[in-house]
Amino acid sequence: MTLVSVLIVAAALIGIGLYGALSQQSFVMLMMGLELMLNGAILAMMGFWSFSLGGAPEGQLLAIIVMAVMAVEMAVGFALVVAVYRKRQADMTESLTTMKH
Amino acid sequence: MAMNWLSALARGAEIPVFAVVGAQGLAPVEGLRHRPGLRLVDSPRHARVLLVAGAVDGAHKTALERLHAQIPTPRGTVWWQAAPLFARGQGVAGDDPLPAIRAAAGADDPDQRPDVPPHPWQGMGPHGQGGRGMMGGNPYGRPMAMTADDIRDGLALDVYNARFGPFLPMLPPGLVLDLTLQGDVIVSVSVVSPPFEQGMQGDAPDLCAARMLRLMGIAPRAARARGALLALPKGSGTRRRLAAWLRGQTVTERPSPLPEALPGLEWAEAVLWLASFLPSHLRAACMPRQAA
Amino acid sequence: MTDALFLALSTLAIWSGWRVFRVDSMVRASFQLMVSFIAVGLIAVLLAAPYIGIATIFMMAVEMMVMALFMVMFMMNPAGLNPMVMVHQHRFSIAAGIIAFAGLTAAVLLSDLPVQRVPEGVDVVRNLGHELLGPSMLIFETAGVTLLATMIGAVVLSAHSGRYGASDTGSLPPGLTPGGEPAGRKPENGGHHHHGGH
Amino acid sequence: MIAATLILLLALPPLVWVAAMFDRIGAGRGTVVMGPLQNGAALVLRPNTETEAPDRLNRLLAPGWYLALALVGLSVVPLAEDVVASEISTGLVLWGACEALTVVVVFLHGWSPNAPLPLIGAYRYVAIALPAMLLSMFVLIGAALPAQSLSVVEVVEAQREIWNVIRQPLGLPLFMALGLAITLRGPFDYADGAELAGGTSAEESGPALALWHFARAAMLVAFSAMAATAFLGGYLGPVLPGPAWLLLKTLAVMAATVAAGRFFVRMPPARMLTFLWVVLLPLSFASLALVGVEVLP
Amino acid sequence: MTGIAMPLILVLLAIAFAVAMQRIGARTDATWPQRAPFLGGGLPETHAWQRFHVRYYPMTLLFIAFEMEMMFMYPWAVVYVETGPVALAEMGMFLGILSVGILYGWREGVFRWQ
Repeated sequence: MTLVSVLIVAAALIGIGLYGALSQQSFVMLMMGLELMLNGAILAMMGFWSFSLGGAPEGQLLAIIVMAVMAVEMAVGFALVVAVYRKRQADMTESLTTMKH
Repeated sequence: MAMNWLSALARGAEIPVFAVVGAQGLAPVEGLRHRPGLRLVDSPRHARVLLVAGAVDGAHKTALERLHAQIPTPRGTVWWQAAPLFARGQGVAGDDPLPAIRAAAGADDPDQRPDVPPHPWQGMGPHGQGGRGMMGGNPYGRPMAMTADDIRDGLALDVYNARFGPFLPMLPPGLVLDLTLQGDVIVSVSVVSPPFEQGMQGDAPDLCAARMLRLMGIAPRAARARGALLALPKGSGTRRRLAAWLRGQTVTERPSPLPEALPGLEWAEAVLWLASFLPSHLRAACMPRQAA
Repeated sequence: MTDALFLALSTLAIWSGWRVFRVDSMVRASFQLMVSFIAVGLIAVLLAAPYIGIATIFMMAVEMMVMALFMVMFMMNPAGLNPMVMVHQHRFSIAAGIIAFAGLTAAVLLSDLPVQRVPEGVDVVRNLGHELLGPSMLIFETAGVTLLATMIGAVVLSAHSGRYGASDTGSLPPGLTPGGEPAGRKPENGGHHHHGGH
Repeated sequence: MIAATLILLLALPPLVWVAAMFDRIGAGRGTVVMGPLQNGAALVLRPNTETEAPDRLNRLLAPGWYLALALVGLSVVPLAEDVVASEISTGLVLWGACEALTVVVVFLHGWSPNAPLPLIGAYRYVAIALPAMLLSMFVLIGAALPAQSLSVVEVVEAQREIWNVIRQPLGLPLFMALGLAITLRGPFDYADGAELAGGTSAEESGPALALWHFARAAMLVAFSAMAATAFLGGYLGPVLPGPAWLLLKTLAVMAATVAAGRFFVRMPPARMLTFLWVVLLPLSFASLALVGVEVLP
Repeated sequence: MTGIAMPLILVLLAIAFAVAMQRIGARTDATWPQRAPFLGGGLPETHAWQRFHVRYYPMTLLFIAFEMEMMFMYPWAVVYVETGPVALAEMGMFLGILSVGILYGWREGVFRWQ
């Protein structure tokens, strides 16, 4: 286990997450892609923290902040999904763009 | 070797029995609850023996056969003070069904229903399994649920239409309801057939209270039962009626017709509401048109 | 030992991350993502971050549980009873994913990363606590306010009946085709829901 | 570490048996001692049932995950001074993770048969178990304050002077609420209740059902051991050796939990939800604040 | 660091035990009527899996935001005694802020069935 190997795993997670976020039609699946990218980001961050930063507490704090961002993204994202579905009965990213009436 | 050892151990086990309560069957089944040697279970999946207690009319024959099929094989059937609706198991006329249940625990009835899926489905769709498109077809023999309006929060999500009963243990025995559910909230109700006649014994306050408390997860002992009232909303009818039963009084309130009372209630509330009326009153409320 | 664990866990993280977009059942998808998070959390423990690692597991278990509830609520065919593919711009996305992976890997391999390991025997949780209550106190309290704002925002957006009546009064569903008939709920029902129950 | 694990694995089946016996005491049936074994053997010999289109993998694995979580939860409990199966410095957080994953596992158990009653049970359980988990987190943090550590070993050592149950009298009852929720018992049993004919396990039979009951009892053992450790001083005590004290305290908590599950009544879920957030959660805040004020020098 | 090895082994053991146990029972090919979901003799029209109308979804959103505070509380607990009354005040303030959210949610009725 070296920094390079950890970062490559993180890169793979970010790559898969990007693929998911770009390819999925549904808004909730898109959020899954984003979460997976953040997962990779957390891993990369912890790798740097452990191997390069000598355990500076800011690194851990940053990971917590990323997780808080994730929670906020999820709460607001789902609230939006509910609100949009209630008004328009749509959960697709594409149908959102066609709603201009 | 291990198998023999397990079987030897299993020989002393209590026989799990799923009791189908027919007319006049409520009080006798209640009496079985504390008999050693058997255990009443809530689902046929957990049972070894199907016990039909009290007369079940022929209209429910198919339902009974379905229930019989849902008991994992090997299974046995006992008809206790009931005329057999199909040729499986044996009948008991006397007061004690236990010997017959013991005998049935060694029996193996074959299925009563034909082995066909609810809808034909194999090879119907492009993937060979019944579906065209995302929601179409009958994958695995049933269609998928579709969206409909909701009466509470305006999110039009899927509705679940199903026939509940007549032998669901948490509903009054014999009551068959066609329910539309959204999540666990009842959206619409129609009564297909009323609960069975239970006679005077079925209306006894202690029996009614015991039934209701069992649905709330405790055994009926006075000291505990007092606290049970706190679990129900203050001023609600269910709380008032349970309190009356716990005092040993008879409930005189009559239920409003089910299709008006149940919609909007969550499943647990609806079950408690149904259990909080006398079986005879509930039966009367379900059959005004037939009487007239 | 550590290397073997790392190898197993990272394979698990990547494999289940990939499965997220390959399974038909939405419940499986959410919990595959959870497995990926758990694997990453355990790797973080291997990286000498016992608190962040385990806390990731417990936070993500909860978040993915909620994720599963919403996935099932809003996705068509949530259990994947009919096989389905719900993707757009597929080739482009695959390419983007691969390019992102390749680019990041190249950057990692080419750059000269500083090396400074976590010293042995340091209580990293205690350091984090001091950081939170000391220099980063403002971040901590700001997080509180942000979370409050999130809570209020989520409730306002998602709850049906606010103080000013139903939130969807007078709204129309969109057509399935541009300019077509409103889908699903019919407009005449739009503003007349019965608010029963309480 | 390996010795401790072996002890745990050997001790778990008898403790599960004892838990099953507690369940039968006072239930009005005979054969308290042999009953659980006989019924278990009979159940194992019955066939597993199929449902129409189940999620087979999750259905197969759900009881196993439940058992796994019980084992992992149990493994952070120190059996005696310096004897603990999982030497991890954040044991309390790991226990919290086991709680959170339990909610997921019970949900999966109800989801996978593709049948209405299990499905309703699973969804109701999630509603109640999530906030119930918050309570336990607060009271466990209350137990971590005097120890100044997240390690369960340190939490026990910090109780040499005075047990946490005295520092934090509300802690144990609130933690018990969580215990009832994760072992699917009594007033918090929204998953497997009678009003759903067995809820998430309504469609299970044979070994799958037996295993689910086994895992449930194992979770009760794990919870009781954790409660005994966090609030009753774990292996600490005079005269008797440490593990004996832990065993006695675990059995005491187990009996109390079983009794509480029988004593309290299950409310309709919406009412319970409000009760959890509006009454019990502030109580757990208060409990934490109480410890906070006490441990300040 | 390798403290996670033992929990992982335990997980594998439990899973292996559970899978082996479930292979014991007698195996029969279940018939279609036997596989139908239990509704007391009644039958459903559709599969039970559906876009399930969760009735407490605003509560879950409130919950995931509120639950984040746990991430901050564990490290806080470790240094609490060393830091003294300041720590109590800071966490009191933090929880106070979040409690406002809960009170607001309560007033908006998120803890009821929607």
